[in-house]
Amino acid sequence: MDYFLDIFLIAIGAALINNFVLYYFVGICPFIGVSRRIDMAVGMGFAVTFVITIAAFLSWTITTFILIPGAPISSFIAGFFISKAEAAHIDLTILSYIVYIFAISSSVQFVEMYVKKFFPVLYKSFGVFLPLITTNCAILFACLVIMSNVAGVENPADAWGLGKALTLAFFGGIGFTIAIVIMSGIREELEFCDIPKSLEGAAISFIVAGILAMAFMGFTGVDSGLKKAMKSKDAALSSKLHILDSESQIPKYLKEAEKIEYLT
Amino acid sequence: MEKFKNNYIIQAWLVVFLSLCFGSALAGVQLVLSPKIEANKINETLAKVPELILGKEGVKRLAKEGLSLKINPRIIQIKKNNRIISYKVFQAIEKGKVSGWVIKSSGRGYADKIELLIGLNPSLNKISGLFIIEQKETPGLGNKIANLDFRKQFISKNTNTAIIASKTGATSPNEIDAITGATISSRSVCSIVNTAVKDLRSSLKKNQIKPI
Amino acid sequence: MAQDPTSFERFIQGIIPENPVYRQLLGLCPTLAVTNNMKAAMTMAGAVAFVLFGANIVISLIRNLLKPHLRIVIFTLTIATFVTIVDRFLAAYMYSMSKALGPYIPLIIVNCIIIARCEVCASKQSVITAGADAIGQSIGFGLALASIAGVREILGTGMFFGLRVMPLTWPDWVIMVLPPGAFFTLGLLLGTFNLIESKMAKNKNKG
Amino acid sequence: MAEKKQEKKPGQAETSITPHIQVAFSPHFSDYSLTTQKVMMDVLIALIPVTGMAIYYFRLYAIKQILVCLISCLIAEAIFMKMRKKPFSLFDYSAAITGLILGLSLPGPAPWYVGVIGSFVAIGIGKVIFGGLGMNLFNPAMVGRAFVMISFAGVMAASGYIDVKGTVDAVSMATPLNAFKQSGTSTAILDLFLGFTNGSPGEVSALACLLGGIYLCIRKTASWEIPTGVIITVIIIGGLSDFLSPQEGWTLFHHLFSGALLFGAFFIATDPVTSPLTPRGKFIFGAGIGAFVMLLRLFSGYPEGVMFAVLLMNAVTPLINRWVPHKTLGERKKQR
Repeated sequence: MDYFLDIFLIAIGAALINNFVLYYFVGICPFIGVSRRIDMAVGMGFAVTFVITIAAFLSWTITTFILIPGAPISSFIAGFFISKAEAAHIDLTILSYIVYIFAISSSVQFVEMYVKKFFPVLYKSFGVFLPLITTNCAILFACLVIMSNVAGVENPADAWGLGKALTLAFFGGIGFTIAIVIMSGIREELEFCDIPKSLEGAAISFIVAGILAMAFMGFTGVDSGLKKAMKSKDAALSSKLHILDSESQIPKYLKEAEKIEYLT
Repeated sequence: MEKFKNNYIIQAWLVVFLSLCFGSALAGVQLVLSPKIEANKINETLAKVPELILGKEGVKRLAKEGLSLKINPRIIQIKKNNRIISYKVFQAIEKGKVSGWVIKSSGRGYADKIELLIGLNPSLNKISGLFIIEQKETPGLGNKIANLDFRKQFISKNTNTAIIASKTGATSPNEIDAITGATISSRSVCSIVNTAVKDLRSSLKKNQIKPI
Repeated sequence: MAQDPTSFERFIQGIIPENPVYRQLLGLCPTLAVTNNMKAAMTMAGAVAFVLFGANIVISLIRNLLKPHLRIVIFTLTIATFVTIVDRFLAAYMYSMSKALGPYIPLIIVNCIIIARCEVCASKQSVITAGADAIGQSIGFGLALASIAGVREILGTGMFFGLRVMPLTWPDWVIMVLPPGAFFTLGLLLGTFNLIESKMAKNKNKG
Repeated sequence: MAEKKQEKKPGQAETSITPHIQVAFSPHFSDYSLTTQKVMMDVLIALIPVTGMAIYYFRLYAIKQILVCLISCLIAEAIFMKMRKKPFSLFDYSAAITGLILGLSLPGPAPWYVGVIGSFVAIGIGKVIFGGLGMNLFNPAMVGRAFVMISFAGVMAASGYIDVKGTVDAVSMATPLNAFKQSGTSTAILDLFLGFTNGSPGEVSALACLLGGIYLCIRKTASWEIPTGVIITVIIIGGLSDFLSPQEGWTLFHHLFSGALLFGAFFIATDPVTSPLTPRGKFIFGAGIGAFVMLLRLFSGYPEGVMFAVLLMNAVTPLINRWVPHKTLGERKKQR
């Protein structure tokens, strides 16, 4: 139950609250450049979502099994050359950026070939965007967030599993799609507006993006609110259990348990 | 010859060569810098420990008397809701006696994760200091939790009762003033402190490391 | 090759006429993300300058060996290496800053400025020109970041480089240090830049 | 796009530009005999009960805030229109309405600069930058309000409504939504309905909002679909949340009558320029606002969500216009 709640919160966070474009500013180039027509924006959005998910899968797998200290594959291979204890400390995270960027570009290549061969219709609608995507920061950003949640956590139990990583990536892509589609709709309308000459083009897009970012700020805290709403019933129960196994010398907590909102 | 020239590996010799060069460069960087980075990571928390336990005056006194604080970092894992949660705990020892504890803990704030250090007295029933390591709360509102004015309210609060952030001004001893307009951030800090202390108090008391 | 700009032209072009942010609209993601205070913006500008300079020099050195279909791979490899170095360096010597900049340092890899300069200049011209180009572009990028970060930090916190410049009664425009403020500032500054430029072009035509 | 711009000479009068706009933007005035001025006059009349209630109840606070916003909106309009070398359009009352709505939606005790900055942002970024009246994509008053709300959250949100030193009783208590969200106390429904509670001057009285709003709908200045959409959605979601997790003392009627819901539904969301063109689109627009309001009220950190909801739905208005009528994306492609 906790796991699904976490997944749900990651999804909402990536798509709306901390929208990739409007909060983290990644993927701005296509957001400003490509978003002239709605159908193109939809195509671009889906292409990004598609690639981001695949790249996330690759980067999670590589990070977990090869890069982090004590990762199974790297320590197994190193075990042939040095002692087992030393092999468990092999830290390859310094290579992570290089590995990710190659994972992204190869997945873009792969996706392009695959889609071209097996889904020609799909290729027609978003194939043209695929090569552009390699330098889309949103994808590398998703990989980096996943890395920091796999390799950067102090408590190994908190490290993200594949499910969370894919959720973040997929919904990050959805958030990107939402932003870029809204923006393209507005830009179609902007053609009829009388914009000052010096602000035409990118400048007015930034200002509209600012207003959008302002509107999206309304979502701040929705995740905490949802968590609170969904957890309130479990919280009392679980903290009672906890008190039982840890000596009952602090009885007052039993009463306060419901007020504690954010359990780590 | 023609076939030889078109071989992929041969064509990519530059890539392979560059990879080797860059790889060794990175290995060098890693060798030189990684101890420093690790030290930075540890120092970030370790450097705060004396002040959190002894206070500013205490640190000055320590320096004056030429004494030093021995700090034992360790990781404590507890089982809660069928999940293993681990905390980093620093035990400070002065002249062979435990002079206090610092717990590193984190939790959700209004915007993102809040990471903080809690200083506790030797018998773990009073808070001796609070430091916010990382927070991304709303600038101008929630980020005031990192200010001294807010943090010093926690000092010498009793940990037997949960600390509550009050919107209307603290009235009872276990209450603190919430930051105006940022009640959620204030409450988050309280709840992180409460949870961490609650989780660790008994286990720390039970199996203290004998001061050397 | 004959018409390719000289080193000096490359250097000058990078600063204003081909300013990476205001004219080419490249590298927007760090431009928006790290400009809520001057210190972070300048660190970012320094990091980008280092990577740009390093990548330009290396690419220029090996420009005669490049194969067209493999060049992007080599660009990416070079850039990613330099970014990793800069990232580790910051973590070792400016730990708090590296924490504050977070993922935006590694994101330099996909910063279009660098790959564009490698493609346009370094892979075609000599080392000295490539170096001059990198320095010019870096200065241009730094100036752009400084202009945005200056506006945002002064309005948003009443401070400049962490020092108070506004009276104490100044009500902080918190929005300026948040995402919407970044968009507004960049949009309006871009408009101002275009306006000044079109006025200058007009004057030139008249004269 | 560029050619269109060149057709317009700088000195051209506002009226001669208007027909060009109306083709694109104004089929929402179902009666074409209504001029902009008349429409705006209607809105001003409809705002009388709300303004009256605000002044009666908040006295100096309301008068000060409204005046600050009105005057700075007019000044901003004059300055920005001059900068754009366009005729100064004071007499279409649109700037006045933006100012009035902004003034009514800001908390009374908020300091003067909040109103001034809000007005300049509203007129500048919200309106004139897009070409002035009839071409703005977002509701100007809400753009201004969101800007100051996020900027000066300390003096705006929650605590902004409470003036401890206040001599007027009304402003020394928490707003109903805040009081409930923070400490679980609820306000009597009758007080909410009549307006004897704290809040932004314009939003407190549900009755006044209903009176003005119904006048607008009868005069067909505002389309009835939008407020209906808002209210129906709030009833559905509010009722559902009431049913699923009943909270003591907070019912569906509290959701309906508290906060800026009715004020927003009748006066802010109905802005014809920033809402969809077709009746069905309008209903969806209203429903979207209602849904976002409830989502933000129930879960977000802000006590109220009307402003954000209106901005969000303004943003998707072009998409509603495009997808709601009869055309879908696929069909459009075939037409080409």
